Parts: sequence; C-alpha cells; structure tokens
Amino acid sequence: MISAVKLEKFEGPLDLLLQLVELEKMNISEIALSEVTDQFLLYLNKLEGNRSEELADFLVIATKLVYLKSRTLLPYLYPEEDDGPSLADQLKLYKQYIEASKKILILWEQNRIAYGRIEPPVKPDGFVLPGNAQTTDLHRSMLALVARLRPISALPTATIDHTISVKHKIESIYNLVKSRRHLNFKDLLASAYNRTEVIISFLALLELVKDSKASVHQKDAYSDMEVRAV
Amino acid sequence: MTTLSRLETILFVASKPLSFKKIAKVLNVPSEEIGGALETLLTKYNTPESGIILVQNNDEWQMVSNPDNREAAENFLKAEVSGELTRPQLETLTVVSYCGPITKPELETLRGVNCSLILRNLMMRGLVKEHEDPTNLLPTYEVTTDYLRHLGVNNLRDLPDYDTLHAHQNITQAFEQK
Amino acid sequence: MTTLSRLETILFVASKPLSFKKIAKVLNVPSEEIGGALETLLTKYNTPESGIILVQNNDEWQMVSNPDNREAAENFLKAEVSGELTRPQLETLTVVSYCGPITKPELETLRGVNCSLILRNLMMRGLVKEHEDPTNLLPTYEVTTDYLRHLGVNNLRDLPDYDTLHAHQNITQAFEQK
Repeated sequence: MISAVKLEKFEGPLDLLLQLVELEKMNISEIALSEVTDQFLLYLNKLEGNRSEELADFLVIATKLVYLKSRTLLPYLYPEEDDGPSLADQLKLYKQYIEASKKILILWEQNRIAYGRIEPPVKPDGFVLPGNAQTTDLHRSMLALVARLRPISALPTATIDHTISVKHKIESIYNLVKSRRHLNFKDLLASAYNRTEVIISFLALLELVKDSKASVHQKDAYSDMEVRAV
Repeated sequence: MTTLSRLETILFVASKPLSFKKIAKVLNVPSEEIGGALETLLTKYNTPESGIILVQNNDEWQMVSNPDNREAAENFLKAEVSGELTRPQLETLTVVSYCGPITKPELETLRGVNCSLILRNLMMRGLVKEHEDPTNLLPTYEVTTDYLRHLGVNNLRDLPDYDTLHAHQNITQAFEQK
Repeated sequence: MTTLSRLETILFVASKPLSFKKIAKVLNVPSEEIGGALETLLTKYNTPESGIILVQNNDEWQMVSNPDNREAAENFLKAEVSGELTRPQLETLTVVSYCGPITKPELETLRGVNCSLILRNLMMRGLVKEHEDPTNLLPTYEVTTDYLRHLGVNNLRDLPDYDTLHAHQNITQAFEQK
C-alpha cells in the first residue's frame, strides 16, 4: 500500500504530511493521518543522510502519528477524551497559511512597490556626542553581540545521534506493537548492546507511553515490565 | 499651526517609518490627538488615485508613493528589486504577516520546524524585525514597513483573509497545551 | 493611473525642483495636460493649514514642507542628529568601532539585519564615515576622528578589550559561515 510516488520537495514535517494526505485525495482528519503514517515513516528513513539536523522536527510529528495509528489500531484501549488540539487541527491550520502564502507570493511578484522620499541628508551644525555612546556603552554592546553570535545552525552531533537512535527505537517498538499485543520490556532490550541503548529504549518507551498512553505493568519492583500494545 | 498640519509635515520630511511614540514626542501633544490626526490623514491620502499614500505597520507610519505609480517613481530613484522568496521564506513571512507580533516558539509550532535560521535570514533581508518586549521574556517578530512597501499594501489588515488568519490568540490557545 | 496621480508621485519622491519639461518627458503626456494637473495640485496643496505645499519657481516645481511648520520639522531633524542612539544604532556604531573598516554586507552578517538606514543616520551624525576603497568594489565604513576625539580615545585599540573582541572567534565564525 505504500505508494512509490515521488513527492515534491518538502520543507518540513507538516509540509510532508500535507502532501501525503493530498496525494491520497483525503480531507485532513485523524483517519487520513493514520492512513499515511507508514509513508511518513518511510520518508523519515530517507531523511537521515542530508537533513539530519531537521530530524528532531520530523520526530515530533512521527511520535504523534504513531500515537494516532496505534489508537486506530486498538481503539478500545483509548478512553473517549479530548486530549487537546490534535495533529489534524494543527495540519489544517498550517494548510490555511500555505494557501495564504500563495496569495502573498502573487502580491510580491506584482511588483507594485511604494517608495519613500529620499530626503537630502541634513548635516548638523557641530558634532554632538550622543549621550549613550561612550566607550563603556560600546564595550557592553560589543559583549552582548559576541554572545548573541554563538553559532545557531546545526544541532550538536550528540543530539543528532540521540534523535536517530530514538527514531529507530520508536520504529522498532511501533513494529513490535503492531505485530504483537504484549511484550516484555526485556524483549525490547534484547538487542541493546550498551547502556546508552537501554536508556534510549526506555526513553522511547516513555515517549510512547506519554503520547499513546500505552500501558506498562509491573508486578513488583525490579520485575520485568509488561508493555501492552495500545 | 494645527497638529494635523505639523503631523503632515514631519511625515513628509522624515522619509522613513515613524513610530507613534516618536511622533508624539516630536509634536509634543497627547497621543489621543495624534491618533485622531493620523486617522484624518488616512482618509485624506489613501484613495485609489492618490499619488501619496500613508502606510501603517502596527504602530509605525510612513508616507510613501502610490505603488501603482512605481514606474513613474523609478525615474527618480534607484529601482528596488524585490528578489525571489524561497518557499521557507515565503511560508515564514506569511505567518509573521498574519500573526505578528509572534514569538519564535509560536511560529515554530505553526510551521512544525525550527525557525532560527530562517528568521535570521529574513531579518538580514530587512523583511522581518525582532522586537524585545520588556513585559515578555521572549522577543516577538513582525514584518517591516519595507516589506509592506514591496508588497504594495498600505496596512496588514488589507492582506487577503486577514481577519480569519489573524487568529493570533486562537493560535496561542490552540498550542499552549502542546 | 491618472496624470494627476503620477505627477503627485514624482513630485513627492523627487525631493528636488523639477522642470516643466522634465515632468512632461517622464510622464510622457502633452504639456497642456501637465499644466492642468499642476494647477489642480496647487489648489489641493496650497492651503494655509496644509503640511505639504507646492512651490513654483519660474518653470520649476517642488514639493516642500510648509515653512510655517519649520519648528516641527526642525524638532524632528534635531532628534535625528542629536539625542541618544537607538539600540540598533548603538550596536552598529559598536561593530564599526571594533571591527572597522568593515563593508556593509559584513556588518549585516554580524548584526543579522539590514543596516542601510542606520548607516545613513550615523554618517549624518558625523559618527561614521564611508570610505571608497579603489582595490575593493564595496565601500568600507569606519568611525570618524571627531567621534574618537570626543570619546577621549587616541586609537581604536584603546577601546576596552579591543584585541579580544576585534577578532573574537564568534565573529570570525560568523564570517566563515556566510
């Protein structure tokens, strides 16, 4: 069912999601979103190479999708409750601004430009030192600028590694959840080769619990946790 | 001379956007009086066939030429090239136009992506400006009067579907539980 | 657009006296039409309470501020050239002081915003000067000797922490990323 259709270049996770939904010719709804979850995760895989710094943004949406999907898979496990603004609402809002941006582009390209006058510069009679431009003011202002110039571009590598791993875990837990009803936390850790991965698995599980309200049961302290696929 | 007349004069000589505060300070009259005078000037100037237009960008005001007379104006000044907007730039500008002043987290929630670089980029092009609000911990972003001039729009409210899309408080509410 | 509207626009943006001939050429309409339009503008603008008036000197025409509002105009210009610097102005002056001579694109990379208007204002105030470098296509900006003298500094190197801040790692990095 995963279509191999090539999408236009997408600018971000919401853009990708919108394109996927529109490709299926569906209106934006929770059902439509859960329908395209698999495609979304597929694109997530392709992202790793050149757009890894955007991964975190895509993961936020991916977790919401996985939650939606699991809720459609096992609706009886979810109480009927309003848990705030949904991803569908968010996407609908986003779409409104995308539509508006097309109109803005038309205005921009119309080349109707208003001009101000060019007032000939007026030279003051003598030099006046502004009250707030002493050496101490310059110094303070320069320190603030240097602090602000701290590079903002890429996420630290550690964060990227971390998000990639969380992403894999979300995927593998999601797959396990899809194929089985129950599993033990130990099973999830079976393939962990170091402590970091154990932590990551636990984080991923928490993420799922938080977002999907997947239930985790433990009989006694330190005993294995049973993860109920939700 | 009347406040109206003096206001008209300083908007004319300023040749740049003036804030409400600055106008009140230079003319040394109460703000309410300035507000009324600006309204009067708006009705006086902003008619379809006027050669001079008053642009309002939130609390900034500038006297500019009618965008429909662009060609005539460019005989006397260097033509300003609008330049292309990339898709992320366009998308961000649209949101800031309709929802400004907007904080970075709000913008990011709406667009679903980190916006630090794109905001820096738009500020460099002079299309968006940052505003440090002392009552708010986070700076807010809004479009510049230069951007409005390039769009040929007198006021943000004249943008298509402005009222619907300017649902700023709804956006904040919609996502505060995020 | 009407000739009247286009005439109003060019008189507004030109900021200098325009000859009848020049006007007719730019607007590309017969002289009689220009004559009529100028008459209409005269009645529109030259009323006692107008902030903008039209001045005719033989066959030259210019839009100027009403001389009766001289005080308001001067107040405004005085505030522009004396008085405290705004935060963006101070920051620009700071970068020019610590990193000058510097080109406008370099300055804009560091500040992250368009600096044209600010530079113009700082030059008007005699704080910064432009220097055309024949070996470089772009002019560079540096602080004036007047400014240094008033600061009581003999040399920019005497500014606090000059050596560290002049070539700070964050600054060189910002240039490289550009």
